[in-house]
This record gives sequence, C-alpha cells and structure tokens, in this order.
Amino acid sequence: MKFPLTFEDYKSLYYYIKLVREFEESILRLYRQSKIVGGAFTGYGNEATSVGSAFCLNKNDYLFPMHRDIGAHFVKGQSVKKIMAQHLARATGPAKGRDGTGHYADADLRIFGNISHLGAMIPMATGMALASKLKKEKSVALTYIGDGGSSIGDFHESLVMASVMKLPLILIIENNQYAYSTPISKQFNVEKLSDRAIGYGIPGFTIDGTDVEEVIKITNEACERARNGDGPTLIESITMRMHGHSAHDGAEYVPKELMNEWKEKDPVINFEKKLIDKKIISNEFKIETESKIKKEIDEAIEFALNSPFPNGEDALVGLFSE
Amino acid sequence: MKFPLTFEDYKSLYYYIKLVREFEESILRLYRQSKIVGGAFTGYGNEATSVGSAFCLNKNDYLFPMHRDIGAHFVKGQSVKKIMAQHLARATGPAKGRDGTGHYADADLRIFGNISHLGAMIPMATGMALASKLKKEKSVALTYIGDGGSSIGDFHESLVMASVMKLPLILIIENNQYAYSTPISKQFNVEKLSDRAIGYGIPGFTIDGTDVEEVIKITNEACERARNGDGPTLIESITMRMHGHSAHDGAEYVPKELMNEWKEKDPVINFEKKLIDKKIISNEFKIETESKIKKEIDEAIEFALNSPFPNGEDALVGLFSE
Amino acid sequence: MPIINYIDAISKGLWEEMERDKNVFIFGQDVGDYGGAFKVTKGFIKHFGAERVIDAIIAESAIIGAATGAAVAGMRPVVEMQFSDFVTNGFSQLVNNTASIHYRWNLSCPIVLRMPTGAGVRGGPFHSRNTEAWFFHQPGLKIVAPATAYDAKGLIKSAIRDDNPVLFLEHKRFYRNIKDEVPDEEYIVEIGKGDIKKIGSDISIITYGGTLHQSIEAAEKIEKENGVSVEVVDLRTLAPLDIDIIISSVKKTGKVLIVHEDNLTGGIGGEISALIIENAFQFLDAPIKRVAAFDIPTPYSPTLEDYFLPNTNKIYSALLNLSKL
Amino acid sequence: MPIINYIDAISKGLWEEMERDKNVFIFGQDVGDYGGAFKVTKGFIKHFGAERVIDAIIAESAIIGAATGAAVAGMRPVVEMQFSDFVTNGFSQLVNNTASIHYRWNLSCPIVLRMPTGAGVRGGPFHSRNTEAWFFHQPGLKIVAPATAYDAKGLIKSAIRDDNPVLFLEHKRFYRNIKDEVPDEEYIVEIGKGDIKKIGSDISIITYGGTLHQSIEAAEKIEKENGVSVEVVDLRTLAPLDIDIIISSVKKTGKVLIVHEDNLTGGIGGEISALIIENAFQFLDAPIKRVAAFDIPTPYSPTLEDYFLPNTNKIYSALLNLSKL
Ligand SMILES: Cc1ncc(C[n+]2csc(CCOP(=O)(O)OP(=O)(O)O)c2C)c(N)n1
Ligand SMILES: Cc1ncc(C[n+]2csc(CCOP(=O)(O)OP(=O)(O)O)c2C)c(N)n1
Ligand SMILES: [Mg+2]
Ligand SMILES: [Mg+2]
Repeated sequence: MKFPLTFEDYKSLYYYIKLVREFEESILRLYRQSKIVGGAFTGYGNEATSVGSAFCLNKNDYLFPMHRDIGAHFVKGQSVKKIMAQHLARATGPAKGRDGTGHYADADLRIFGNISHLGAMIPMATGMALASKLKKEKSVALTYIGDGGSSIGDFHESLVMASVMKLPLILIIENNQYAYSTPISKQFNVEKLSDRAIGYGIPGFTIDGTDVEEVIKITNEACERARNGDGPTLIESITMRMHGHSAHDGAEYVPKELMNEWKEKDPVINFEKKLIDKKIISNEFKIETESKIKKEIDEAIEFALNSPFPNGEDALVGLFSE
Repeated sequence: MKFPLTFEDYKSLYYYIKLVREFEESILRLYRQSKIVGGAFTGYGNEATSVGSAFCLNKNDYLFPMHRDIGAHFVKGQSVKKIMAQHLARATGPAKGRDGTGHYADADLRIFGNISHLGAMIPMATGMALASKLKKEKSVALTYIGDGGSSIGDFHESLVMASVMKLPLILIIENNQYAYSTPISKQFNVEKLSDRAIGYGIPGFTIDGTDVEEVIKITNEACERARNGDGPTLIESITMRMHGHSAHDGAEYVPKELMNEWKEKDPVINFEKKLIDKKIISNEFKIETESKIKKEIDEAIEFALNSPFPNGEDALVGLFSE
Repeated sequence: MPIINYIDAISKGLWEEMERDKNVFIFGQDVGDYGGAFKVTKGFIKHFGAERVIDAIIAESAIIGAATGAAVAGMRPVVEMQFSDFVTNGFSQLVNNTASIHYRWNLSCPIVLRMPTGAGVRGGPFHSRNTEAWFFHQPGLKIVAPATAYDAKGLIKSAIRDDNPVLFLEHKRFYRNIKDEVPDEEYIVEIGKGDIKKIGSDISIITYGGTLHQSIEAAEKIEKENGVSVEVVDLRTLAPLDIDIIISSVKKTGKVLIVHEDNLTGGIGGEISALIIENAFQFLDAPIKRVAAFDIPTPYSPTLEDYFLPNTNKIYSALLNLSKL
Repeated sequence: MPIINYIDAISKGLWEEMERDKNVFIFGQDVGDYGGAFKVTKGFIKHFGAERVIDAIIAESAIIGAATGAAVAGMRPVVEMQFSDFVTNGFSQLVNNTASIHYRWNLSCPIVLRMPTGAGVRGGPFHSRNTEAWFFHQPGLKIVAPATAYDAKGLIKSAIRDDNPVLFLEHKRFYRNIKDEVPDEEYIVEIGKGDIKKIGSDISIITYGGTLHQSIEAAEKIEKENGVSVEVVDLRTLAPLDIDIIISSVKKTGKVLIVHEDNLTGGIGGEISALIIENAFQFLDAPIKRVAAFDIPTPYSPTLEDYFLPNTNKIYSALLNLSKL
C-alpha cells in the first residue's frame, strides 16, 4: 500500500466500512429471526480498526482476523456471500458448516480465521511470519487480540519469539473497554497496553481505533518495518465494543454515559461525515454505495438461505489429508 | 527483616553463602561418585541472589525456589540433612524419594519447591499471594524464574493477574546469561528484562545479582510494598551460571573469556573478601564457619547415605488425601 | 419435593457450601456482577462480596495455577472455566501441579474445577468439548459428571468438601432442559458411587453425563416395543470409577452397551470395557458394544452435529442388535 | 547390515529427509550448536545452516503454534520437545489448532513433533511422561512409537513425508541402549502398520514403545521355561491403530496380554481391549489382561520407579497366569 491515501482509497475504505456496518446489522436481524444456530458477534465500533489495518496488506500477506474483524475479511478479498453462508452454517461457506462466523481459512486469500481459544492464533501467525522469513517472501502476518485476550500466555510467548527472531508480525490489541462483562480495570493495571512492547524491545503504539486514517498510518509503518526485516510491532487500538459481547448479551453492565460518550466517536458515522465534509465523496456516491451494499447483502442472504446445510454423513470426511 | 543489615545479619549471610557453595561442591562430588541417580544442578554464581532474597522473608512468607536456589531453602530454615537426602532420593528426604533435588514442599517452613516445567510455579506463588491477601496474613510470596524460563506464558499471565489484583508477589528473574546451551541473545531482544514490569504497571529493577547487599535492599523494598498492599515487583538479577546446565554438561559453548570475566565477580569469594576487608568478620570466624559447615555437610552426607531408599510398595500410598 | 433445574441445583449447592465454609470462594471469568456466562453464580457477589466471588483475567493457566496455590494455602477455591474447552490452556498446571500435589507434597489441594461441558448446543468445535478422557488418565484427579439436578447438587457439595482436586463436569445442554426433584433438606451424593437409574435384566447400559437421558429413553423404548429389559447404570463419578456397580449389573444381565457423548476412540468407554473383561469375562453373553461420538471435532452445522453425536435412536439400534446376539 | 543405535537411526532419518526436501527444518530448544539435549541433531546446523536448524525460546505453546502456522504456509517443521513432558505447555495449540487444521480448513499441516518419551531413566515425575493416551483420544493426530532402530529410522522418514501432524514418540531409555540392523539403502516404515516381532501361537502380547523389548524377553523366557508360545505384536503406530494385525493375531492365539509403560487407567490398552472384544469376542479363550504402570506419577527413587514400572518379570507372570486359564 502507498501512503498517503488516494481518492480511490478513501472511496474503497468508505465502501468497506459501510459494508461491515450493514453486514453486521443483517446478522443481528438474522439472529433475531432465529436463522443463526449458534452465537453472533459484531464488531460495532471496531470497523475502522479492522478495515484500516487490513487495508495495508498485500495479496500475499497473511491475515488472522479475530471475532470483531469481519471488516478485515472483506478487505482481504472475501466475498459477502461466503461470509454470510459461514454465519448460517451452510455447506457453501468456506468451512462447509464445520465451524461458523469468521472461523474458516481461505488459503488463496491468505485469510486464516480464528478458533475460539483467545490468543491461540498469535503463535500461528508468528509461524506464518517465520515461514515468510524462511522463504524470503516479504509477506507480513497481521493478527489481533482483545484487551481481555491479551492476558493469555500465547500473547507473551509469541511476542518474545517474534522479537528475538525478528519476524514480520504485527499484533493489534483491540482495546474495546470490555472483555465480555469485565471492564478493563479488572483485566490489567497499566495505562497503555502498548507499553508491553517495551519489555519485548519492539515498537509499540497506542492509537485512536475509531480513526481509520490513523489506523492505516501506523499499521502501514509496521508493515514497512516488517518487510524490511525489522521485526514485529505491537499496536493498541482504543475503541469501544458498542454492542453486547454477542447477540444474546444486552450489556447492561456498561454505564449508559460511557456508551453515549463513545457514540460520539462512532467510526462509521464520523468517517462518512468527514468524507462528505471534505468533499472526498458526494452525497450521490454515498447513496450509490449504500444501495450497492444493500443489494450485495440481500443477495448474500438469499444465497446463504437457499444454500443447503451440509449432509450429515459428510461430517466424517476429511479428518486427515490423504 | 530490618534494613540496614546488622553485624549478626552479615555473619548469618556469610554462613549461608558459604554453605551453599560447599553444599553444591559436595553434590558434584557425589555425582561423580555416581551416588546421585538422576541429574544434579548447582547455583554457582547465584548464591548472593538466592540467599539474599530469601533473607528478606519472614517465617510465614511463602517461598517458591527454583533449581538454582538451594541457598533460599537453607535460609528459609531447611536442614542440610533433608536437602541432602532429597538429592540422594532417600526415604528421609521431605519428598520421600518421590522427587529429587529441591522438588519437595515443607508446609511448616512454607517452602514449596519447583516442578520441572519452567514457569509453572509462578501461578502457584500468585495463588498463595492471593490466599495471603484473602486471609489478610500480610505474607508475601517470593519466587524465581530463569532468563530462559521468563519466555513462558505463565510468567505473563501471573504478572498480569498479580498486578491487577494487587497481590503480594515478588518475582526474581535470575538472568544468568544462558538457558541450557542457549545464550540470552537468542532468547529475548530487550536490554533489561525488568522493563517488562512497565507493561504490567508494576515496579521493575535490574540489579547486580552477585552483590548480596543490593539483592537484599531491593527485595526488602519489594516485600514492604507487597505487605502494604501495593502489589507485585519484578526484579531482574544479573548473574552468571558458572557451571554447566547440570552436572553432565561441560558448558563448552560458553566462551572462556566470558567465564573468566565472571569469575572476577564470584559472589562467594567477593563477599568473603569484603567482610574480612571491612573487618565485619575475622579470619577466625571464617575458619570456624568453614569447619562448622564442613561438619554439617559431612554429617548430612553420612545421614543421607545411611538413609534407606523408600520401599518400592510405598510408591502406591498417598495419591489422594483421604 | 420441589422440582428444580439442573443449573439451579448447582447454584444452590454452591451457595450452601459458601454459607457453610468461609474458605470457599468462586474464581472465574465474569463470575461476579455478571454471574458467569451461564449465570450459575448470579447474585452471589451481592451476598458473599467481591472477596469471595472473584472475577478472573482471561488466563486459564494462571487461574488454575493460582487456585491450586490458594488451595494448598488453606483456601477452597471453586474455579469456573467459562467453557470446558478452555481448560486446555491450563492443562499443564492441572496435570503437573494440581494432580500430583498430594502424592509429591503430602498436602491437600481442595480445588473444584467447574466445567460447562459437552455438545449438542451448536457450539462448534471449540465450545463443545468433553474433556474427561484426558483427566481420567491423570492419576490424582477426581472427576464427577452429574446428569440430574439431584446429583448435580449432591455432587457439587461433595466436591467442595473433598480435600482433593475435583473436576465437576456440568453439561451445558442440561442447564435449563433437565429438571427433577431436589429436596430442600441438606444431602450430599458421595463421590465414587454410581447409581442405577433404571433397573433391568437383559442388557446393561453403562453411561454418564450427556448421554444418560437418551440412554434411559432408548431403554424405555426397547422395553415397550421389544420387551427387552435394560438396566441403566449412571456412573456419576468417573474417577474413581465405581467398578462394583458396573460389575454387579453386568453379572446380572450378561450384555453391555457403553454409551458416552465423548469421541469413541480413547474415550473412557475403552477402559470400562477392559475392566469388565478383566472382572466379569465369564458372565458375558455377547461382545461389549459402544455408542459414542464419531472421531472428529464437534462440527457446527446442525446436520453435521446431529450426525456426529450419539442419540436415542443410535442407542436403541445398538440395544436391538445386542438383544439379538 | 550395519548395526546402529536407536538415536543414530533417528538422526540419520532426519538428515536424509532434510537432504531430500529443503522445506524440512528443525525447531526446538538447544537443537542448534548444542545438537539438542540428547544430541539427536548434533552436527546438523553445520551442514544445514541456522535457517534450517533453529534454536527456539522456552515457550512450547508458541513453538507448537508457530510450527503449525509454518506448516500450513508450506514448510515442514520437525519440532523437538526437550522432553515429552513439556508438551503439556503446548497442549492447547496441539489439540485445538494443529489437530483440526485439515478437518476445519481443508489444508495440510505437515508437522512432526519429536518427543523424548518415557520412564526408567530416573527422571522423576516431570521427565518421564508417556503422553500417548491424551493424543490418541484427539481426532486428527497421528502417533508413532518405534522401539527399534530400524523402525525409528523408517518411521521418522514417513512422519516427515506425511501431510498430517505426526507425534513421534522416541523412547529416551532406548537412545543408546537399543541397537539393531539398519540398512544403508533408502527405506521407510509405513505409518499405520504394526509388526509381528515374534511369532507364536498360544498368547498374543500387544505392545509398543517402552515395553517391547521386555515383552520379547518375557515371551522368550516362558517359551523356554514353560513351553508356552507367545506372539509379540509391536504396534509401532498408535494412531491410526493397525486393528488388522491385532485381530489376526488374537484369532490365532485366543489369549491376549496388552502391555504398555504408560499408566494403566485410561491408557490406550483399554481401547485396544475394547476393540478386540468388539471384533474378536468369539475367538477369546480367556479374559484380556493388561500389564502397565501403576496409576501414580513416575516417582524418582530407583526403588519406587522400579516397583511402579512394568518389567520382564511382571509380563512373564501375567503370561504364566494367562497360560493356565
Ligand atoms: C482461552 C479462552 N478463555 C475464555 C474464553 C471465553 N471468552 C470468549 S470471548 C471472551 C471475552 C474476550 O474479551 P476481549 O479479548 O477483550 O475481546 P472482545 O470480545 O472484547 O473483542 C471470553 C472470556 C475464550 N474464548 N478463550
Ligand atoms: C516448559 C519447559 N520447557 C523446557 C524445559 C527444559 N529445560 C530445563 S532447564 C532449561 C533451561 C532453563 O534456562 P533458564 O530459565 O535460563 O534457567 P537456568 O537453568 O539458566 O537457571 C530447559 C530448556 C523445562 N524444564 N520446562
Ligand atoms: Mg475487549
Ligand atoms: Mg538462565
């Protein structure tokens, strides 16, 4: 990616950020209609972080998104249809119904979705960064972790490893103020989580995760360092989980004032406003984009709902590579 | 403990530091005589750290020594005989032959020896610190980890937990330049391991681990903070593993110059010299102490060698508390 | 007698034990104000305070290790894994430290690890684990797996009073789906004792946890439709195993079907089969059969998960086959 | 044919595969200049360079996770655990990520995890683990446990060529104590195939790894002293199990002794027993018996460890009892 951003970049970012918001609204609707068999997560408030960070990646970079990062999937090239089919546990999703939501891999797009165990993808991303180094690919591996998940041992082990081996790893802590019901005050006792970078001897940044330009600027620099052989970067992105933990959770434990404060910083609304104010996009373009997205999502829903569930017997196929 | 140190304290420290050195020499002799059935570790170079840190503890503080910390066992009140019997896998050792070396617990003395899995004792020490807090005991829990072992997830998880819960935990990283054959340059990429404290929002110190007074001063302050409810402290103690990893290892991978450099900093020789130079102890006291120690060790060896191995059938007793 | 939900039985048992012994405390993610992901400890923090109902960071190794340390220091922690699956992150602590404390140190380690367990709730591969086989193989751990509200309450109380580490496998599919009679009076269910949930004479089903109710259903169906009398042995405790109740049922019936929700291969059904062979070979009239989940991770999609899991029909078919041998 | 040590057979196999495929690399603590704690990779770094023989930090979860990631990205990592015991620290990665990659992602994950395994070397509770039962129960992992130099070399090569995760359990007691004929020519031993190490007709011993040689000794002794003919089946691969070789031996002899060094309860002997019952019940002339380690952690003191472990005498006694049934 080249920085600064071009007009085309802004338009593209606008499309993705709006797409995420609309996609997640549709997921919540499907959830309320009992069309989703398991849990449903959204990344409300995290759109700028997930879209902006993935925007910095090349085709052959490795992406390991977490459960608030549907935006990153889209930016890396995944189709709305496939992600929708994933959420609806259909045979046409990339995981063929074996797992849901963002839990799948697409090797062509180099997207490797998470498993539920928090932190578990950081070592794997570190390993792809190692593979990149051994193969002299210049690919970076980008992954994420929550404020809560950053307590897990895998976080530490991976950063020690990536730092001492100078691996092209970028880890973004999505500090969205809560881990399920638990506020960050009960999870760690440090002003900035990016200060953990000091202990690993790597660059660390705390950024406004609702500002897509800031996200891109800092992630892009991290990519450059990684590609130049300068090792990993730790970025703490400050956001707000503007919904409950998952669709079943009303988040009554979040003080109203806090939620209202953060509504002012809504990354989608603010980005749109800024683009229009600065005349980077027109009102026409907005309406066009919105209707394009609506169409895409409607088609995806139709595609997914019309897709079959996998055949039961197929459960037994493919445990091993033959 | 009161700081600064009294004359009696210095004499006591001198005794322990010399005891450790002599004890470990005797272990190596027994190893060469094939009287030790498994491995044998020494803490050559680490005497000031293990003795000095444990010296700060009260009777009801919790001690979790590691494999270079025989000195801490002695200071906390363990008898030379019992430790010797441990090393010789006898029924008279506190673990009754079920495990060797420092791997045992003595609940009365509040000594909880390590298991082999590096890092595994840090969460347990954290838990005793939690118990201390819940019971309002004002006891601290002191434990150690190697430079190599500090990469393990348990290190991170425990410090996050102890910091956010303000638990009276003290963790000393014994940075002795090597983890088995691997130099620290291949283990981490940061100037001072104590900088990890920054990321946990706790005090961190890097100290000269060959200087018993410095060790005591810093550990003692950490104890005071812990007892006052101010939470954990991370201390990096810089020392040298002046022997191989264990008795079988000749440490040929350590550059001669490096070893020679560190010989100048031998904590036992230097402490002795300083005490004599400063006239804190007399040559007489030195000779007395040495012969007392020799006698103690000889008696311990005799005791241990005359102790029976456990009966084979006893292996099946005591898996559960009845 | 009042009929209550499985989940409420657990809550009540916990509550009573916390009232009884001030050293008991709750430790786990979101267990405080939120009351835990499944709301087992809802309301506890108000009554018992934040020093006895403690929200934990997301770090299962530190949680299990710290609880172990606290237990050795005289407390009685009851740890909640948010889902049983996440115990893998604290595996080393559990099998190395916790399990062997008494053997190595001759000290008690009274810790209870509550684990919302099992499949059938569309949880996918990482929220559906049955973890018992791993720990069943680890000397030094007790494991209980109640399938009724009565047993759940009786066993959580016993688990808390036990001076050893006890894994308490509570099936998450049962929380609000299984209800039965639970007396208001104080009682416990002894660890190490199975229970005959249905008496029969032709075939013995040996089962526990997630497949108990399906086993009973299948047994009732074959009795009604085919006149085959099936005894259903609910192990309740997996470690230590109640070998006596198994063997006496087998001696009576001569035919055995072992049923568990966990994957077949290396599941505890194998050990049970081996023990029956070792202890009652001459009483067997037919090979011992097993019904269990297939050897794959738990898939997410309903069609796949339903195919993968044992169910009443599969158990019924296996009984029918056995009855003809 | 040259006779070489078990440990040298592993080294040679590794060396040949690294020559053959440049994507193969070694990853583990002290594997570089030092050549590993047991010196399996001594000299490798000089020949293959530091990019293919990589010293790892002490962090087994990151090691296994990173190797898994590298494998999915097209490399073929061979990971060394310094001792099998420490795999518990990477347990979550292994059973959650590594094992299910192909099932969930339809991608290959060609990783080999070498684990110096087993007891009898005075290693105490934390340097003596037999870890197979845990992983045997996890769908998606292959497990091999060679007991001869020939099998060790043939299996390490197959493991590296396999597109799936393979756990390679190398018994540390065998490294310099077991030697046998290993051809200079290229060969492999197929994963999934057991081997009859001694032909016999009265009793079948089913064993693997740590107890193979004691089983053969006991079989020879009872043949000489009591005229009982014992067949010794060496499983070599534990997952997937070679059920055919087991069943055909059992059909021939009608009596079975299962022997493993791992703790008895929940060990893979239970599963083998259950499979025999399910597949060859009518051929059995006596109950299946097992010899295994007692259900305690591995104790350190020689008297305790010797009492705890299976040995030739215990196997001989069990055979003698079986022969009289
Ligand atoms: C190892 C592990 N422990 C517990 C859980 C249960 N769990 C799922 S999400 C969650 C909260 C995560 O919070 P955070 O990391 O801050 O991410 P967020 O959901 O806020 O984006 C918890 C505790 C888990 N998935 N993995
Ligand atoms: C989890 C784990 N992995 C590997 C080992 C094997 N091992 C034992 S000691 C050691 C080196 C330890 O180095 P360090 O932590 O620096 O302590 P030192 O021995 O130098 O005091 C290793 C790798 C272990 N005991 N535990
Ligand atoms: Mg969060
Ligand atoms: Mg060291």
